[in-house]
Amino acid sequence: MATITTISESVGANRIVPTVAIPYPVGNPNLNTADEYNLRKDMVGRALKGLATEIEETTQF
Amino acid sequence: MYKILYYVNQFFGQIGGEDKAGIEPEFHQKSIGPAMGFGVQVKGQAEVIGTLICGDNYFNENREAALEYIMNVIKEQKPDMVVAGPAFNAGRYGMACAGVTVAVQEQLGLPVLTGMYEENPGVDACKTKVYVVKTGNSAAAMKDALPVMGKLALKLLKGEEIGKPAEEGYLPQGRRLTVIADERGSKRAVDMLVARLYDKPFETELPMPVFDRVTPAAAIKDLSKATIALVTTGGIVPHGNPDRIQSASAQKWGKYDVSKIDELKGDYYTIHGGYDPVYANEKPDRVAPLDLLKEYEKEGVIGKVFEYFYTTTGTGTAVGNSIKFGTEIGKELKEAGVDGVILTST
Amino acid sequence: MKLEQNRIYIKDIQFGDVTAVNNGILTVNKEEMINFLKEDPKVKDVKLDIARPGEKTRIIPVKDVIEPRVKISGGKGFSGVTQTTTQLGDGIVNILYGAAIVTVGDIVGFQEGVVDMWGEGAKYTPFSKTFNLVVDIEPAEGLEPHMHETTVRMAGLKAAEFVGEAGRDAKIDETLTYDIGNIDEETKKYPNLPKVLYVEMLISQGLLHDGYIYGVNSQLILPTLLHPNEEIDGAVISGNCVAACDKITTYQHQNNSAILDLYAEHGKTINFIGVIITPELTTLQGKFRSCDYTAKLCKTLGANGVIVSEEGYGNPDSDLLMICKRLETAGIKTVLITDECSGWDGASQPLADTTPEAVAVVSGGNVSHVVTMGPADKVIGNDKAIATLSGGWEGCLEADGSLKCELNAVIGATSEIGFHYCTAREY
Amino acid sequence: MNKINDFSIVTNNPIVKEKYSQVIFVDGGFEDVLIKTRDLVHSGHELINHPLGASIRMFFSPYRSIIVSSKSTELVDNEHVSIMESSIISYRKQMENRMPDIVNSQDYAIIDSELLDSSVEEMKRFYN
Repeated sequence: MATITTISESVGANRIVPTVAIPYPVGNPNLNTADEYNLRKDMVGRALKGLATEIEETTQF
Repeated sequence: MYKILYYVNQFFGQIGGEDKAGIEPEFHQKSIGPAMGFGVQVKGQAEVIGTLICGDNYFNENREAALEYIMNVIKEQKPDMVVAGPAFNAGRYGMACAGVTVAVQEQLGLPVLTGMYEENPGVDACKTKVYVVKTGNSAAAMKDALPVMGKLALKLLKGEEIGKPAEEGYLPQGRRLTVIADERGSKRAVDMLVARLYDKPFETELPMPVFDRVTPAAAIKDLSKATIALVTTGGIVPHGNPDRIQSASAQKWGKYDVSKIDELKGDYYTIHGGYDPVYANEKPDRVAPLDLLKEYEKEGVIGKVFEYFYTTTGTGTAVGNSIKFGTEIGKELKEAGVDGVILTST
Repeated sequence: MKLEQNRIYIKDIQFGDVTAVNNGILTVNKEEMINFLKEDPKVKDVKLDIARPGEKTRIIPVKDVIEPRVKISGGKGFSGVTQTTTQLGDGIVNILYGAAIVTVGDIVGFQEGVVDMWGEGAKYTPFSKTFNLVVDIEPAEGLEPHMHETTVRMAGLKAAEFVGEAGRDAKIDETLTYDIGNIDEETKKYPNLPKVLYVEMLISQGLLHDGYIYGVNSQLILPTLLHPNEEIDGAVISGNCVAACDKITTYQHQNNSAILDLYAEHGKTINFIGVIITPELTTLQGKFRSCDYTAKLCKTLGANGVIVSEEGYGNPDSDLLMICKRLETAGIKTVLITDECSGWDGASQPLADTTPEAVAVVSGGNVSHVVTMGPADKVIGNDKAIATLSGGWEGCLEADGSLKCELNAVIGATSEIGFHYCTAREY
Repeated sequence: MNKINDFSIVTNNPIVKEKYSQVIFVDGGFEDVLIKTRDLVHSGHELINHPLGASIRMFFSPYRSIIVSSKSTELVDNEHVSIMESSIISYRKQMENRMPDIVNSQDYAIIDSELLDSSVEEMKRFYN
């Protein structure tokens, strides 16, 4: 899970979830609590789904 | 005639094998083991005035005491140079040779030389500071190693210019030195371009770092039975930073038991020097989402969150260290039977 | 275009009654030259001195180095700058080969730029081998910084023309002919040779950080195409004062080694079709535009291979690698010339920016490499500048007056047009 | 950035502070200016000019002025972030053995301000 996904790709990461921002990759302090929670839950969910998905090459989830 | 002091371990010092690896350092005013063969290589110009012998285990477990003894002998004997090894692929012997040569060079300013197989862990401990002659991986390579070491030792003693690693037979030190080339830069550039245009071999003067491609791991078949670990390069650590992980250019990583907590908030904060810490300090789970992994665990989506959380800082950290951290952490997780990892970076 | 360069070998410079060349000795009438330069009311005073190869002389702070020349036919001097605008690149020029005008003048207190004529320091600058007429310019008081810089720059160029005039009727020792026709003609002549362009990047960022093409500040241009002859005939000049080791002095434009070495291969292994000057701007939008435009010119002209040279260190590294990436992606084989900063011990990552496309790079050496230069018998310029040069760390001035400085203070040491011989190798 | 006036200058240069109205003043050194700018870029401000100068000499400057967009967006520009990060690494590496050239502070302040003026002029040729 990274914000600068090009760097992740350049070091060989295969399953990538793009995140929100560098100081708060898995979060967003500009949102209200409920919205931030939903966003975060969804992102981590996507990361888990990525781990359970067969891939051939670098893939963003 | 230059005077050389030689360092070997218990085995090459002809005291004994693994059972003698615990012996304390001792000094003999004669050439023993490889010191004899080395002496032949420098005959007429330098002589070995004595041999220091120390057990590999003793050196690595009592480093300070061992070095104190060794340094005292060197101060008394006043050699012009200290040579250690070659250690071939013997790891503890390599670490000892590295320890002795670096200490002698840094504290006494004497020229030093050792020899090792390139994969010996001792290489990384000293190659940027001292010359390490490249050897084969076992003592069978002794007869090839000693002439190279002898030749390089004489050059170092005389203060002669040391050529490129491949020419002199030492392992590259990773230092880029400025030298005067035979052709001016533009001529070298034109030659390089012409070589490229005619598909001939060429060598760049400034190699770019190479990044690895990795074959994707197979998918996790059943998430609900999987153990998932959380790892971050976002510098999230327990309050007080107990392991003193660096805020930039990290030299180490840490692991912390998170089996008893539901979120990082409260107990953790960021020491990362590469971003504005305000948002992460408010809620460290914004960087490493332990809270949500725990939720998914409770919901049964995943089997288990691994009991340890791994962390380091990514900013300014050398590629070499990053590879080392990744390998070490990966090994632990694999041995612990972890099925998948969420790695977050800032 | 066809340019004939007549070289008059200069074996010494002396002050004398007339400004002339006799038997390879260049004599300069000091008073006449000073009066000529002082015709500009903004020039308050001028001091002239001579520095010869091997003398224990240190020149500091050097602003620019210029080769004295006189155009015999086909255009005039520094067109668009000291002269009205004329087309350069054709005709005949006489060159006082082996002589150089070196201007010193501290426009700002932190200027560096040292030329040592002897010893260890001499190894690192190409201008230790030229006979240098040093022109120390003191401008009128109260000039604002831009005017100050312009005054010193113009005085240097005028000085080179004044001295160059001595070559008009002097005995010619050697004639070199530079002759490349239009792209169509050359391609008919050499249909099987790969087409090659040279991309020369220029710092284009404001005061003390400028370059000029026919007098046009390169900040204001889109990347532009030149015939190689135009640059070696004086179309490009330097307004750059603070990148001593890797700036391109006017002398280095007049004798651009990348152009000359490509010329030497023209018709043999390559078809050298031109020079593109690319400004190194400060804004990211500007950088993207320049880099896109440069790559587009290379593609449009059908280049198979390109050499790209940088000027400076820091933000220009971004432009260099962006251009490289665009060219390689377009299938154009590219060689970069740059310098590197790998720290005092040479152990740091040499470039901050990297791109995997930069597979062929020539290094002009490590700008942080520390050299120890012996005490000079004579310092031309400003002693105080030595303090600046040596400032910033403990133990830089040795007890015997030797000076430890980083290569970045030495004029032309790590030239990124490949004018000099330094490089860095991994040990 | 949409309009020419939508920019702010992150600076520690007193001359710039006097001269421009849209200044985010940093009470610190060159590195502090880089860090402040980095934090702004991380939070969605556009980086307008390159954070580093064009020569080693300018690394020794005690003063630096960097232009960013005054408004932030949700979209962080990866390229801008990369440029910021590599500039900070580059700056630290270069200053490992050197100190800012304090003796010539006044001249650096003038040149930094002049170079900023050039950047603003350059910027105006893009945004209007």
